Amino acid sequence: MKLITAVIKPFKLDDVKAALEQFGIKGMTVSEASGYGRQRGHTEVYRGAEYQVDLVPKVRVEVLAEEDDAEDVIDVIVKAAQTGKIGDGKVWSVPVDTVIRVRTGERGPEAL
Amino acid sequence: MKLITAVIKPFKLDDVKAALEQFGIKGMTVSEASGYGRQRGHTEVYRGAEYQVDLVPKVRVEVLAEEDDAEDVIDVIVKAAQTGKIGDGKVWSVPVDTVIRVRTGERGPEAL
Amino acid sequence: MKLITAVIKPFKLDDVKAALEQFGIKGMTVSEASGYGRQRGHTEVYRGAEYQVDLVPKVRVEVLAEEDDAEDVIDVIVKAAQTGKIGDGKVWSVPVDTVIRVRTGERGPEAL
Amino acid sequence: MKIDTGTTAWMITATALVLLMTPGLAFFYGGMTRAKSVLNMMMMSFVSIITVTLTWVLYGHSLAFDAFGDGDNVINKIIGGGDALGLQSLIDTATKDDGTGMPNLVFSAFQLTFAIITVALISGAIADRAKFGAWVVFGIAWATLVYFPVAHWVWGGGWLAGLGIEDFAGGTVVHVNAGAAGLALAFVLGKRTGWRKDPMRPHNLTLVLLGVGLLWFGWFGFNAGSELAVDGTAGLAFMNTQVATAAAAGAWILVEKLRDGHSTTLGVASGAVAGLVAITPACGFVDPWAALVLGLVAGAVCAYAVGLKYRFGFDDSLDVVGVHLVGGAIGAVSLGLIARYPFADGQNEGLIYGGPISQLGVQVLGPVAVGLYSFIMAYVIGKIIDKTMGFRIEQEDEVTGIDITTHAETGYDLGTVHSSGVASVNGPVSAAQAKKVDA
Amino acid sequence: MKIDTGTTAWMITATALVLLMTPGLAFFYGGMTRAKSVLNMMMMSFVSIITVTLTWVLYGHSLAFDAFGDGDNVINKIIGGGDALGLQSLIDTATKDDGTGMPNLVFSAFQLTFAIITVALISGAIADRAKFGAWVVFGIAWATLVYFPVAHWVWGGGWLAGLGIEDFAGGTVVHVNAGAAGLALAFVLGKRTGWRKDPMRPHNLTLVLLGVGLLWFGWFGFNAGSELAVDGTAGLAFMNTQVATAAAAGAWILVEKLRDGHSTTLGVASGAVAGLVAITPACGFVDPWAALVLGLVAGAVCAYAVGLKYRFGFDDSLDVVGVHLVGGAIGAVSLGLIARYPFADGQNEGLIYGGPISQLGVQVLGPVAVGLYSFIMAYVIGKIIDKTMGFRIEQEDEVTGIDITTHAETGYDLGTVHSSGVASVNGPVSAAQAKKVDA
Amino acid sequence: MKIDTGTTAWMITATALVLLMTPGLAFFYGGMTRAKSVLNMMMMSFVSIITVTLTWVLYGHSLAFDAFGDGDNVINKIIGGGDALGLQSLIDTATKDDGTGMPNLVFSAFQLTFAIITVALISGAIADRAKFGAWVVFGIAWATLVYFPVAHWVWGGGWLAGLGIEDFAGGTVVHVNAGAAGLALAFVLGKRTGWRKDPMRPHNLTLVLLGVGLLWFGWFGFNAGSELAVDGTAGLAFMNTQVATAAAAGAWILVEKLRDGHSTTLGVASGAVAGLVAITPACGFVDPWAALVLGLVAGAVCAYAVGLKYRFGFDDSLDVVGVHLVGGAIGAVSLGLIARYPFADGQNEGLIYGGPISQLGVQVLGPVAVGLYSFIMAYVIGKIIDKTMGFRIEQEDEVTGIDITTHAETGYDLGTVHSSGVASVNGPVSAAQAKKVDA
Ligand SMILES: Nc1ncnc2c1ncn2[C@@H]1O[C@H](COP(=O)(O)OP(=O)(O)O)[C@@H](O)[C@H]1O
Ligand SMILES: Nc1ncnc2c1ncn2[C@@H]1O[C@H](COP(=O)(O)OP(=O)(O)O)[C@@H](O)[C@H]1O
Ligand SMILES: Nc1ncnc2c1ncn2[C@@H]1O[C@H](COP(=O)(O)OP(=O)(O)O)[C@@H](O)[C@H]1O
Repeated sequence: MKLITAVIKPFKLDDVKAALEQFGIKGMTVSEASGYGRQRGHTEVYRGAEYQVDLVPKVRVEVLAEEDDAEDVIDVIVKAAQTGKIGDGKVWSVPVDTVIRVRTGERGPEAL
Repeated sequence: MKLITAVIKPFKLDDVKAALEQFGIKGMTVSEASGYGRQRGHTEVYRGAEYQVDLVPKVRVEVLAEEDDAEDVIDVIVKAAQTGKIGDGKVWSVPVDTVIRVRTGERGPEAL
Repeated sequence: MKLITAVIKPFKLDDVKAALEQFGIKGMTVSEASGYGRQRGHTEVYRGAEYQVDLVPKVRVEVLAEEDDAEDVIDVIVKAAQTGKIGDGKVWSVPVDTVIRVRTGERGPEAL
Repeated sequence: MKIDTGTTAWMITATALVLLMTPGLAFFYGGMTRAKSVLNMMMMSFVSIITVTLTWVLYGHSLAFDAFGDGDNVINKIIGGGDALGLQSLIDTATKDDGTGMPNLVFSAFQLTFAIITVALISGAIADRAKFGAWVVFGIAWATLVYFPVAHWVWGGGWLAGLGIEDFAGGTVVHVNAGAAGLALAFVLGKRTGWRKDPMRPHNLTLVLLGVGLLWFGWFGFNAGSELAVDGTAGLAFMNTQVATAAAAGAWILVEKLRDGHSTTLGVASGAVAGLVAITPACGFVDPWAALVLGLVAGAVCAYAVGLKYRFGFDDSLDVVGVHLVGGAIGAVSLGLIARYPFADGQNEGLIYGGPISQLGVQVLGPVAVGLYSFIMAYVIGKIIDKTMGFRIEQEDEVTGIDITTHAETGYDLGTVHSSGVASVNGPVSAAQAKKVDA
Repeated sequence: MKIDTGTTAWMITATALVLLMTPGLAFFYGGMTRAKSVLNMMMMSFVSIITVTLTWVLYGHSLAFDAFGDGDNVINKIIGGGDALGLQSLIDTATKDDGTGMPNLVFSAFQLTFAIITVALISGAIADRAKFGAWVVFGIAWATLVYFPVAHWVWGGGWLAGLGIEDFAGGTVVHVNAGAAGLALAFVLGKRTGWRKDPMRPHNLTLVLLGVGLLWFGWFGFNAGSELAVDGTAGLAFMNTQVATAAAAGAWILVEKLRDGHSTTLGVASGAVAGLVAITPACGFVDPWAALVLGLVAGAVCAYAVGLKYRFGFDDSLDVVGVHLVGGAIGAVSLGLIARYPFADGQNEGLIYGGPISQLGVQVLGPVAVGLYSFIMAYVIGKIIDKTMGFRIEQEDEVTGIDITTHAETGYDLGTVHSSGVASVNGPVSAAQAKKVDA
Repeated sequence: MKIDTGTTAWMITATALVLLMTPGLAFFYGGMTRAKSVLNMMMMSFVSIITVTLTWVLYGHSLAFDAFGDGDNVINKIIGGGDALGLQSLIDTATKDDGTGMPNLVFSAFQLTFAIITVALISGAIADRAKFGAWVVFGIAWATLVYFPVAHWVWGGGWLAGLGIEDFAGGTVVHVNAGAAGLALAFVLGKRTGWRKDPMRPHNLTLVLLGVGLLWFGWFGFNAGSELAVDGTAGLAFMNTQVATAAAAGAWILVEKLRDGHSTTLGVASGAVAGLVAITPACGFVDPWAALVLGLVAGAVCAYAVGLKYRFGFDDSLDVVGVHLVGGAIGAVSLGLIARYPFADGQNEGLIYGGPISQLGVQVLGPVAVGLYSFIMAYVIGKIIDKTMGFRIEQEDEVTGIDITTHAETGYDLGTVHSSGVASVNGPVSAAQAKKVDA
């Protein structure tokens, strides 16, 4: 089992969610974050003064998926979140030992 | 070492925390999230119009635990968070290479 | 590849960020969290009544790093975040299967 | 110049109260939008204070309240003259010669505040998606071509006044007028991205209630002040305002409770505004029991009327039509039935007090005529703006949030982390940045 | 009808000011609750405006301020008559025949606003856990059976007025009365889940300060308006209100600084309210220096009194007892010592000005009698409601949050993500949903 | 005692309005800080109400408005006498003997509110970093040594009054005075940690707009009330206030649009305040067209002036200098050109109406003298406090947030999780805790 984490632009959440649903993903967890990567280093003017701004708002999407689906899920997310501009975000995948559905106590793939 | 992540109903946080403490867990990290799984697809009426709502507020609890405790910790969480209704949440466990306590720089189990 | 997660004191974020930059880290993701470890159990007086307070605000920093840099990154974070007092936080590291840059679709080390 | 100090004391106060209503409206509207567009929503109200004040001083007062020529001509039925351009002629003159009036500048300031809020009201129909510059231009044009003339028609000696229309504090001039313009703009701008799909619920209901609190408070100046004197009628207008508002708020949340199973905060807020709107034209003309009934009717009807936009498919975002157009019309027409204290020449009691059906006719004609005129003019002005400078922002800017893309600010930055470079862990940081990144 | 325009101008203004106090109270109380119950807290205040306004128009004014029969009978000592049902008889009549008064409808509206806020004040004792419908019923019943009679006792020519009680603006009628009822309801409803275990700290102190700001502002109408005239006493009441409030706020935060090591925002807010409450009965009767001393005492005593609930184990959630019951009683009793300007028949100076001990007796008797009556009646009404329709919500609903479970709304939705289906990343989405999911 | 009820009605109202300005300022300032210091910012305003009210009652009124001796001596040019210590002598006396005045206590309360807000204004220069106790001491000292004397110079019959200075409502006494003191304190306390590196943007612009809304509303009491009568000049002052404010807000956002590409909410807010400040000394002296021009100039100039601090490197955190010192000076000096309605002995029309250049001289001299005096005194008082009790908090406390470290509270706790022990998932929990953990 894999945990796929995507840090994306907030306004792309909708598209990513729709794409995942269409792909057949049955659940996800979303939270707010900030970050920077290549995108950093732009300046901002406010009230006549200039500032360097680092951290930009992002949305973090986490999806638990079966081993075999993982690559496809990643592709789906990347495609849906892409604008081609810096700040598009990162996706990574981590191995998961076990998943449990709290309601039933089911484990593994059935818990998804 | 394992990192156990639980996405649960907000009002169950108290019970989960109490259960973990009783089990002897000495630390945890909590944050806010939203998500859906089987629970999605209900509708909501507001001001005379109906909407499909997807993402429901959840609390994410993260616990670092020793390899041997991991299964027990999961059981403790699942038991405490269970209401038997959809939306109860998910728990998963991920392998951890190493843990460090910032204050002292201790590593591994001592750092917990 | 590794995902290094640090849960630190909020007012140390600046120092950690600066230290990571100097080390050459090109990206990070930051979010808000709460937690407790050894630090728990202090009391607080408000309006003449006393309360036990558990969860203290923290900042979570996540850094994706190459296998070989992981140890150094951890050291950099620990050094920058340390005040020597309880509540300084935890750092842990998790193996990552793959990382993708959304903008380009690049994978692995190049995606960092 | 002789004036009555008591009357003037109250009218100065009333003017300040009505001015406060526009910030109140900004909070009411601002709280109802999503967090990403609260600033733009409030800015539309605040900039209306600017545009209308400046046009009022330059020529608005004259167009609305000066007589054209000697006043006894056909042009004066439509529009006022130009004697008070720049307001200079009002200095050191009073509304009445017998010493029972107030300085003309106080009267002018009082009327100015009505013009301001009428323009601001319209903005509720176009939340989240209007170009700021376009809104500024629209406000100036609509005030000039619609509000000033219509105020003249009803209160400045124009044709509706001649017909004996009863509009104590502006059910027709303010609410029907603004509501119809809002409807027109909702058509001109089209629906928000995601409308009917996202709930688009109020992001801050404490702000909504703050707005309602200030509106209710200020509305006493609006309604009781419209008597332009301190007397029994002012007292009646005050009490009726309170009674109708409470009744309407109660009726609205009762409808909600019965229909949806719960009474909402937005319901209490909307119901109160619906009551205030409906009693506006009627407050000095009716008995307290009639105000109570009028409030109940307005609250219940408007609770349903705000659903109309879903049926007819126009995105009147914050219910300007359902509350102001419908509520204002209810109040205006009701006077044909329940008016009991007409005071001007040509005004009559309502049907149930034996008044003539013609009064009911005028009470219907007024809102219809004003509503149609305002709708058509707003639509034409809106379309011209849309074709020239454009009235709607880019979709990507709308989805990202109009606050950050238009005003380079976000409403809130409550994150605990404010160290260097972390302007906000939770919120967009700046348009400048957004621009540079996304473009 | 002849009136004084200056007096009427001020009384209309004062009425609007006092009405604004109830929204102010809603913000003060709302900010003090946790984020998940801010809407319900504010709704309890707003719905009090509705229930009390409607009952006032129908019969409240009559019960409180009409004389029963010719006024010279034993029933009138307890309760008023019915001449002003529907307020119809007040139209076009004035409070005084000599032209120095105001329209009766203005007087009625002024008194109405007092009834409203008194009911709303009670709600602070039962934050987070009361059924909304039960609160509506309680408000109507308590206003009818307690407020209207008590107002009659003190201000309407009833038995306490006969004894020469001094209560300028309602220390007894409003604050002791509401505080005692709050205490009773705290017992009826029981403690909140988690009380004494969770800090349950204010979720929005800017809202608390907004509430205090509006209360302070409105309270000038409350206190100086209670002179019902524009004269030197009104000026004295105004100045004393300012002095006592500042002194009490200062005393409260000084106590905090010395006791806890820091002065808090909630302390300044609570201290100001304590001062306003304590000076309410006294403002027109005392010298500025006495107002200063009274403020200092009230601020310091109430800073300790809010801790009583922990000692005695009742969950008076937002300190209605510690601030209003205690503060109101301090002010009432103090007049037995420091009153200097009695004005009605039977009223006397305080002890230090050589007044009789009997005045002190009356000043003690008043709050005790009113407090007991209100406590008992509120307890009985509350218990009846609890046994029939139930007064407290389910515990799961309470823990989840009364806003979402009762009103199907949440106060804030500040998340940056508002794309389709993401009503809020941070907040509960709707009761409907919560219901469907959890049930 | 005979008074005019209309005048008194308005002056009581105006006093309440001006008092509301200080909470308004608290919200305006509070919204501009970062979330971690909003409470301290607001507390500095609220505690100014306390300190200034108490000093005013004890001796402030006397120093400012009593004549020293018979008034005809050199000491009286500098400072007032002591007849009204404790305000006792004001009871039951009126401002005028002919019955056209108001109770002296109303006049005193009105002037008190000016003293309060002037002190509160200063706090904007030292956001986020001042010891609370030090601020309390500074406020008392500066009010005593600077505000009371300066008010006497200009309005109490002192030397500037003797020279015929025109300052209708306090451009010099209030705004230049406070602005200069703010500048001094900015130097005494030094820059905030991270200044120029972090944007330090407003954390809550809805709060900023609320503040501006209340300030604007209250300012009508400030300006029109300063006529101390209800007459044509009060009406003129009212209208001019509205016109200049709208013009200045418009000018500011136009400058922003042209310079930065977008009009901001903070710009509208700051522009409105700049306009209110600039028209303050002028409102009763000039024509509406002149108010319009003055507003445009003040808005545009101040939009640039707030950038001065970056050029000169002082951290006037919330732009007290750029808005109040600059705006107040513009208004004061402008009267030398555009004053048209002088009313006191020694006052003259402005240059363009053929007035003498000497009036312009006095209009320059006033702000310069007051500004220098206030700057020097504030600097000296500030330095003495800094050397003795310390004026600035520890850097770690500043970075963590002054709210939690000084007041043991945080402004907001909006997290959805409020179960036991989770005071807040999102926010700092308590100073107590922070102390125990970090120390
Ligand atoms: N090394 C990293 N570790 C953790 N998160 C990262 C890392 N690099 C980037 N991110 C996350 O990805 C987001 C987008 O990164 P960015 O560099 O802007 O994308 P790109 O490299 O495609 O331009 C950042 O805001 C941050 O949250
Ligand atoms: N595939 C998944 N990946 C990540 N998180 C998930 C996934 N499925 C469910 N979740 C999380 O678990 C929460 C509860 O899921 P839900 O489907 O409602 O539980 P159940 O399946 O027991 O009814 C969701 O709100 C979401 O945050
Ligand atoms: N077992 C754990 N699992 C997950 N997070 C933990 C754990 N222990 C501590 N933490 C996180 O680390 C933070 C700091 O821990 P703390 O115990 O205060 O540090 P220390 O042990 O060095 O005193 C906590 O607030 C919590 O967020």
